[in-house]
Amino acid sequence: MEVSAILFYIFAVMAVVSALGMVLNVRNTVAASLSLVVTMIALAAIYVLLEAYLIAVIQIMVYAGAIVVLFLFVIMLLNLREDDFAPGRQWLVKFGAGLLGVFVLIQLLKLVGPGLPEVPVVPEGYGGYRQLGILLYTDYVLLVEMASLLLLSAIVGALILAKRNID
Amino acid sequence: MPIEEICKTLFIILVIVAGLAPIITWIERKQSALMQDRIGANRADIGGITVLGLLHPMADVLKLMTKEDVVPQGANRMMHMLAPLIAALPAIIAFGVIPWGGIYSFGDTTIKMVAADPDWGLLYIFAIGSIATYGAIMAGWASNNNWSLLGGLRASAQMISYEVTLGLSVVGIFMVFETLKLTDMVMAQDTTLRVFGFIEVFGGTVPAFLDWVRLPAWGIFYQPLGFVMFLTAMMAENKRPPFDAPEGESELIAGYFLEYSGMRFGLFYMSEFIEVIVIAGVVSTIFLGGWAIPFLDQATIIGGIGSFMGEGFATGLCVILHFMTFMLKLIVMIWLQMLLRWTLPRFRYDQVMNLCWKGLLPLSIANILITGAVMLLVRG
Amino acid sequence: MLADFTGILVILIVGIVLVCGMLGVHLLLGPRREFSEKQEPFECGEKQIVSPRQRYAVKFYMVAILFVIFDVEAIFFYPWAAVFAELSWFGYWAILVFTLPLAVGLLYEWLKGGLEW
Amino acid sequence: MVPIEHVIGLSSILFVIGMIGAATRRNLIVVLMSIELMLNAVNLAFIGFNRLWPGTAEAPALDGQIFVLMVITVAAAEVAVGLGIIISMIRNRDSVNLEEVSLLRW
Repeated sequence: MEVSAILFYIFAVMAVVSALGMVLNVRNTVAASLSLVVTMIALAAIYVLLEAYLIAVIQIMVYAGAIVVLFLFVIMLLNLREDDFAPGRQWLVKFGAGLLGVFVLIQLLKLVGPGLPEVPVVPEGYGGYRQLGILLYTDYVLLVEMASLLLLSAIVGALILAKRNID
Repeated sequence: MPIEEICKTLFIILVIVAGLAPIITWIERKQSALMQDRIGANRADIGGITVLGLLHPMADVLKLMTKEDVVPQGANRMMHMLAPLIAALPAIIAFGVIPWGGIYSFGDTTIKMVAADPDWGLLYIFAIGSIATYGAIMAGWASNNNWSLLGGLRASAQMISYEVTLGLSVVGIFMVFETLKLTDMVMAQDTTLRVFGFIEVFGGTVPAFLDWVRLPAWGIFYQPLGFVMFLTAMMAENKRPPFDAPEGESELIAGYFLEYSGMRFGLFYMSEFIEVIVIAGVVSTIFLGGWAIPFLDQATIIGGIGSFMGEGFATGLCVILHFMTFMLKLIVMIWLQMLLRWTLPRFRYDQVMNLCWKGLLPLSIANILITGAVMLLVRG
Repeated sequence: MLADFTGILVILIVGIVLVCGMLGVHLLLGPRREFSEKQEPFECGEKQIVSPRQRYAVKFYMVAILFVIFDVEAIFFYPWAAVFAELSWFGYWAILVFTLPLAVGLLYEWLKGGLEW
Repeated sequence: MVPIEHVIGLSSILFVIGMIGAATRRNLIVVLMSIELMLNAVNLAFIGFNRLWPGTAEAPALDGQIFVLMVITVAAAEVAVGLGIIISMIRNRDSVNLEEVSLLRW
C-alpha cells in the first residue's frame, strides 16, 4: 500500500474515534468539543490527501479555529459541565437511534456501492487558490454576494438574541 | 529526498528553534537591563567563567527540568498536561514554511532553503496560529483556578480578535505580489522599485537622474500601513507586553499558566520566545525582503562572482550571503520587538479590544479596497 | 503537490518528539512530594472562596461571534487577492459588494454597543 | 490513492454518528455540535466526488469545493445564531436541556 493510503486510514480512524468521543461523552462537554476539534483536523488532513489544499486550510481556520472556539466559549461562559439526561426510557431512545443509524448507514452505502470510476490524475493547479478564486468571482459571484448577506443576517441575529436581556 | 528533508528540518528545529530561543531570553534580559540602566544577567558561571551571562539560558533550562511538577486539586489532569503541548507545538511547526534562503542549483541538484514550500504558505501560518488558541483556553479551564480561567478567557478572546486583523492586513500584500507562497514573495522582492515610476502612469516621462532613485522592492514600501497593522496583530497574538493583559501580573497573577510549574511552565515560556522568532521571520519575509540583499539580486551575485571564481563557488557564497542577510533582518526584527516590549506600558484590556475591532479591522478593510482601486488604476 | 507535505509531516513529528521529550525528561528529573496544601489552587495565599465554575460576561461570546463571521469573510478575500489582477474591475466590484453588507454589520454592532467593554 | 468508495464510506459513518448524536443527546450545545459533524461529513463527500471528476486544467470543475466553501459559510452563520438562541434560552430557562423547551414562545 502506498503512504497516502495508509495515512488516509489512520486519519479516518482518528476522525471516527473522536466523533464517537464527542457524541458519547456525557460527562464533560468541554472534552466533547475538544474531540470535535480532533475530528476537524483529521478531516482537514484527509482533504489534503484528496488534494483539496485550500479547503483543507480553510477547514482548519474556520472549523477548528473559529467555530469550535465559539462552542468552547459558550460552554465555558455558561459553565455547562455535566449533561443531564432526562430520566426514564433512555435505553429505548438509544436503541431506536442505533437501529435507525445502522439502517441509514446501510442505505447510504448501498447508494454508492461499487462501480465508481477509477480515481483520475488531477489536472495542474487543482485545489489551489487560483482556479478556485477565478471560478468563485466569475461563475459563482452571486453565491459570494449571497454569502455576505447571510453573514450580515447572522451578525444582526446573534446580536439581537444575545444582547436582548442585558440592556 | 526524504533524508534531505529530514536533515533540513532537523537543522531548522535544532539549530534555530532550540538554539536561538534560549539565547533570546538572554537578549531580552540584556535589553531590559540596558534600558533600565542595569547590568543584567551576569552571574551564572562554570568555574568562574561567565561569558557575558550567556550561561543563564542553560541554567534556566536545568532549573526548570529539576522542578517539581505540581497539578492543583480539582484540575482536569489530562487537559492540564496537554495544554502546554498544544501551546508549544504550533509555534515550532510554524517554522516549516519560513524560507531561510532562496532556491539554488548546483549543477543538476536544486536546493531549497525551506522545509516545506506549499502554495499557500502564509495561510498555513494563520491556520497554525488559530490552533494555538486552544493551548490558552485549555490551560485556563483545566487548572480549576479563577485567575487562570479569567486569563484563559482574555487570552483566547484577544487571540481570536487579532487573528482576523492578522489575516486581513496582509491581503494587500497578496494583491501586490499576486501569490500566497512565501518563497515566491521573497523572489518578487529581490528586485528594485523605481520611486518615480508612477509619473509614467500619468503619461509623463521619468527624467534620467530621477530614474536612478530606487528602493529595494520590499513589501514595506508597497504596504506601509499593512506592515504596521501586521506587526501589531502578530505581537498581540503572542500576548507579550504591551499586549499582556491576559497575563497581567498585578491583576491576574500570571494568567492562564498560573498553575504550571517546571518544564510545563517552561513550554509556555518557550513558546512565547519561539513565537518572537516566528514573528520576526514572517515579517521580514513578507515585508523586508526575506533573504534578498538590497540592490544586489541573486543573478547578479552568481553572474558577477561566478565569472572569475566558478559557478559552484559563487552559488555557495550566495547561499551563505543570503542566509546571513536573513539572519540580520531576523535579529533586527527581534530587537524591535524587545524595544517595543520594554518601551510601552501595558494596555488596558478594553483598549486592546478597541484597538482591534474599532481601529485595525476597519482600517485593514479600507486598506484592501484602496490598494485594489489604486493598483487597478495604475496597471490599467 | 503532495510532496510539499513531507516537510510539514517531518517537522510535525520532530516537533512532537522534541516537546514530549522535554516533558518526559522533566518527569524523570523532577521530584514528587505532594501534600494537600501544596495542591491547592493558588489564590495569593488565601483559601479558594469562589469556585471558577461559574458564569462569565456575555461580551466574550459577542467577540467570538464577530470573529467567526469575519474569519469567514477573510477566507473569501484570500482567493480573490491572489487572482485580483486577472479579474480586474469586475472582481473589484464583486468584492466591494461583498464587503459592504459586512461593513454595515460591523457598524451596526458598533452602534448597538456590541463592541463595548 | 484510496478508492473514493472508502472516502464516501467514512463520510457516511460520520454522518450517521452525527445523526445519532443529534437524536439522542439532550444538551442543545451537543446537538448543535452533532449537526456540525453531519455538515462536515457532507463536505467530505463533496470533496471526494470532486476528486473523482476534477475537470481539466483549462476548464476546472471545482463545484464540489465551492459548495464546501458555501457549507462552511452557512455553518458559521448557523452556529452564530444557534448559540445566540442557546444563550437567550439560558437566560430565560436556566437550562440547555432540550426536554424543557417545549413551548414555542415564552
